[in-house]
Amino acid sequence: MDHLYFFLTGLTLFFTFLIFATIFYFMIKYRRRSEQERPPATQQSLPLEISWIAIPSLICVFLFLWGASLFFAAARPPQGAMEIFVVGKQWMWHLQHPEGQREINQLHIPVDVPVRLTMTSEDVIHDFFVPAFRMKMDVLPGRYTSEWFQATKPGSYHLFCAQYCGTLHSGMTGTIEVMTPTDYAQWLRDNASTRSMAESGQELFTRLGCDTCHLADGSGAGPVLQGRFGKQVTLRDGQNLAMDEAYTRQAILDPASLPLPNYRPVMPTFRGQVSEEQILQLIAYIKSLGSGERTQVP
Amino acid sequence: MNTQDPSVGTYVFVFAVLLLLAALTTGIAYINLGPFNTVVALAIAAVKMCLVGLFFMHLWYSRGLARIVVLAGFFWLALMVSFTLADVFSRSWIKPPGP
Amino acid sequence: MSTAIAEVPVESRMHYLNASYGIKSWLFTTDHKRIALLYLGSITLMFFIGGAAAVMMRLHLIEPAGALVQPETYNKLFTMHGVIMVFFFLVPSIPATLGNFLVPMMIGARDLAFPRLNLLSWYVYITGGAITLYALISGGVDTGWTFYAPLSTHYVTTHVIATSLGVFINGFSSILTGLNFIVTIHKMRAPGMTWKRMPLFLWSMYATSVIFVLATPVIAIAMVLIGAERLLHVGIFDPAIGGDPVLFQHLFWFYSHPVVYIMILPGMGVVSELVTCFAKKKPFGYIFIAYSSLAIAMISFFVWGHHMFVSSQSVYAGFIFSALSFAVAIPSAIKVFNWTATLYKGSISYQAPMLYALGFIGLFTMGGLTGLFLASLATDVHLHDTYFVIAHFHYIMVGGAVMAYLGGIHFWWPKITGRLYHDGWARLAALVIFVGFNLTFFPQYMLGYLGMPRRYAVYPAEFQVLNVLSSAGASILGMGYLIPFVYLLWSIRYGPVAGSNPWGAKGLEWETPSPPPTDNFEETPRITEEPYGYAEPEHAHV
Amino acid sequence: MSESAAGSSLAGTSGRSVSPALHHQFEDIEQQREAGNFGMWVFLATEMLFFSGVFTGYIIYRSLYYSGFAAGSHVLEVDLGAAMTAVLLASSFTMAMAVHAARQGNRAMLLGFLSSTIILGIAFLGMKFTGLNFHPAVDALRGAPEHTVELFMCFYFFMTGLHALHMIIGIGLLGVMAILAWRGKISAEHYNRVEVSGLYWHFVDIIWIYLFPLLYLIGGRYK
Repeated sequence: MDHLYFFLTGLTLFFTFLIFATIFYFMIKYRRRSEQERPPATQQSLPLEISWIAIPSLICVFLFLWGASLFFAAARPPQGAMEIFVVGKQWMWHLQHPEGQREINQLHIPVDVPVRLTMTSEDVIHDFFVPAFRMKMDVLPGRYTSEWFQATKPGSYHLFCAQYCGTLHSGMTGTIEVMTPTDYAQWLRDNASTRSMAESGQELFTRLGCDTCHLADGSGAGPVLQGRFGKQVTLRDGQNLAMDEAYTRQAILDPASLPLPNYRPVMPTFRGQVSEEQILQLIAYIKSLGSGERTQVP
Repeated sequence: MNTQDPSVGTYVFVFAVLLLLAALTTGIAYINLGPFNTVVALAIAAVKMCLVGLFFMHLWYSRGLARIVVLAGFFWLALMVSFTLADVFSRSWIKPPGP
Repeated sequence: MSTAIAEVPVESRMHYLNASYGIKSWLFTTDHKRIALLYLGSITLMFFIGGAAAVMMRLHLIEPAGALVQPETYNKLFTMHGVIMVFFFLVPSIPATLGNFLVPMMIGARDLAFPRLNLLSWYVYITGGAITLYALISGGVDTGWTFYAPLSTHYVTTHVIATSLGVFINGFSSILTGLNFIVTIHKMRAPGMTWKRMPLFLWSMYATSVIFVLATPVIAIAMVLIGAERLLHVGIFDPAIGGDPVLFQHLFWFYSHPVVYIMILPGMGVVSELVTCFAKKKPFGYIFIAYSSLAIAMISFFVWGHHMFVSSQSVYAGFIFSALSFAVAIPSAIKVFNWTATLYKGSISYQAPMLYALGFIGLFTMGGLTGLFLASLATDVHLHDTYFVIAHFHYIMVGGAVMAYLGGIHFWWPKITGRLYHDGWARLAALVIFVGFNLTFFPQYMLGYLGMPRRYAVYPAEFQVLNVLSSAGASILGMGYLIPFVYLLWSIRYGPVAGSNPWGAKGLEWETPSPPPTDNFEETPRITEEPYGYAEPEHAHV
Repeated sequence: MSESAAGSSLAGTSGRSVSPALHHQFEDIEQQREAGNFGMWVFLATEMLFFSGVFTGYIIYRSLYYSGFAAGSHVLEVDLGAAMTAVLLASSFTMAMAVHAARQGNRAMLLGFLSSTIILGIAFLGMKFTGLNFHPAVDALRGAPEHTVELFMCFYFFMTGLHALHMIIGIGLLGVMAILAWRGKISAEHYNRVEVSGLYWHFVDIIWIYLFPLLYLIGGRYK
């Protein structure tokens, strides 16, 4: 991304200098010597016009393709990236590791490991912005947005909230601590939490009574969840969606809007009973019930 | 712009057709055409709009300028709707990773 | 060309200023020239209110922990600066003052098509302004001028409804002005004034009016929806009920990107007039400049998505908007090249308006090219919502639109008031503004690259040096804006009497005596040859 | 004295009575009439975009939550909606006849048709707020089992409310036209104001022509 940035800077300086120099040159060479001076009539030259339409257009197409290719590569995280769950709340960041560690406004990650952030917000639109990693993505209430980065140098980097979110928007900052793998393992051990996210998800799963309907053998009133995460689901009106985080979240909060063909819509909505973090824990638990890609637990 | 004035006859005829189309819209609603219900209803609405527009609003008799403004209005309306829909419906195309 | 009336001392001749006296004659006037002056007064007032907010913000940002105000006051300050400057100064600045004054005169008409609508648009502007000022004074609003959905509808207790009502009403003032210009330019051109014989200022006014008329209703509905959601919890943008906050961003930016072209297009029109007059040359590629105004007006409606690249807009929509955002840069490039080419082999004089015009060309080029950073997807991810964006749009709006506005005011001042201002002071003011402007906003490009987000009341210490530099520049810029205010007012009373054409410019508005009579022309002029006839031999012209 | 009656309050406030019908800034009456019509058409384009915001939102949420919208739409009375459409089409017809009468300079016919258009407009508003149509919708809004039905109800009230507001402006405009016609201000060669208000009225009718199928007939009414 930086090469594109410096190329654009060069381009800007070149054209600005070109225009300024031409203007100064014309101003000095053709300054008005006497009031009665009549400059020759302007002759219009079509080829000149065509050229300064074509050249900027070509440059623009080239810039667009370069920028778009970088963006498309950055939009899809690699397989098996380390998963971190982020919940933005008015003026603080909650970060959860799959192993259960929970941090506020701080994130400890190992170096040279692709990290994928799954983010949602509990109130207004925030924005997870780490200038050092050239990365920014809005965090929306009611939806999951995800982005990924791979730290290359250990150190502590700024974390900002880039989308205006109210009074202490400028206080909603933090740091990303990139550590060598050994320090990271040591850090994990230092504040190992009692339960991993999947385990706390399982505890929630039983406490809320989900397991009365979603039985492993399929005899319950709800669909089997084992090994279902990520697979295709066909609704009653023929739409088929992938059972990803967003689908699971909508199924928990708003089951009536996802009618399944051979199940009666009896599932109650859990809106208001589960917080965003608990939903993430439930999703981690459902993922851990076997899916194509096991969450990486180092 | 529209020197030529439509006769009363045209107004009455157009009004009758409009009433017929209105009845048609509600009538068709009671027949199960599956997804075509909406398509047909909107098509009839478009025909009614053209009738009102062309005859009652004298677009049929007026010069190009008013017509260009109407087309511009529809084009900008379509512009907003199409680009916003392009965003909303293509959000899930980018497959988040995983299985 | 109708012969100009022999020049008689200004006082005894009847003209639009002394046609009638008293408050009633001003408040109920339907003369487009007086309405232009009414707008001029109210716009200058709004400019100084917005400018005061900007000065306080710059003072606050001197220290990393904030030197002046509490964070919530800072939020109210930047929202006030945004709302006042965008909706109440930049949008109406050139169209409502110079446009109102010049459009009828440039096409040889006696007045706009709907004079009463023109007066109504000023009253609607004043009402919208009063409501917004009431909202800002009695507590302010801290959502930013963008009013993003869940924040402005559910999580803020400040006067959002009053401000959105003020902006809603103000929208109608723009619609009425745009509607007036479109009908006037289409229907009331003097005989012989074909589209190709119209001055370039009118082409840009026409393009601006097209955007006025087609974009402003969308901000009206967006503001109504914000009000409805706050009062009645309609739920269109509320994710809890199923609404989508990004939909508000779509509606908002559908208006708000074309509005930035409403701000710059008239500036381009003014600069086309200034460059041709002070280089005494026909514009190079007249038809290219004219059509690029229309092209900008058209393409500006396709590109609003580049404000939302990182707001969970789909990647594919991002591609479409990024490609089209690059396309909108081409017409602006055509204009800049054509202006520079017009200077070639001209006889250029450096009065104040020309300094503003040249300053515009340079700064607008810089501003436009930094826009490419924000149009290409990869760099926008890093630079979005940082001070880079702030520097980009201030380069175009302050460096471009305000410079052109001042250039236009200086160029047509003798025609509006019949008096000449002191040219030495004017050139000094232009230079001070140019220097102060660059010192204020160039450091912000670097701040943006280093990653300082916008709308921050407190910031990490390493950004302080650049912020202090920017604040210093802002004080120079502030002083620079006060100078013209002084000598222009001074010139009304004591300035030397200006002839009907002090700059030797070509154009119908220079055919009339300096403060023109109420009906502009004795009899409607008949146009016979191309505009900008600087190359032809001089007529017997006073 | 022709004015594109963008704001209805405006048409009535022009106290200045101009003896000849021609305004000083126009060359001839034909140019004045064309400017008036063209001005109103441009204003109608802005109105079209004013409604565009709500239509875009409607289209998106209808496709996202189709089942909820269909359920919400079935709460509404189709026959009442059809009757309201018929009433509005009739008012459009009488409006066209009013413009026709104004062009002929036939004052009595003009007054007759103008008043019938106003009566039909008021009838439409009356039908909209009757118990049959209003209360079930309000109950559906409050007691919505599922929030997408509530979202549909919000859209229903917002779009028909916006339309009703434009109807009220239209009726006010026609009231002013009736007063002017009563005072004999509308003559054969100076009827442009009636034609312009007619354009506005037809536009409001066209909006309802689209609102009716979009809101009332989601997914058809076959049981």
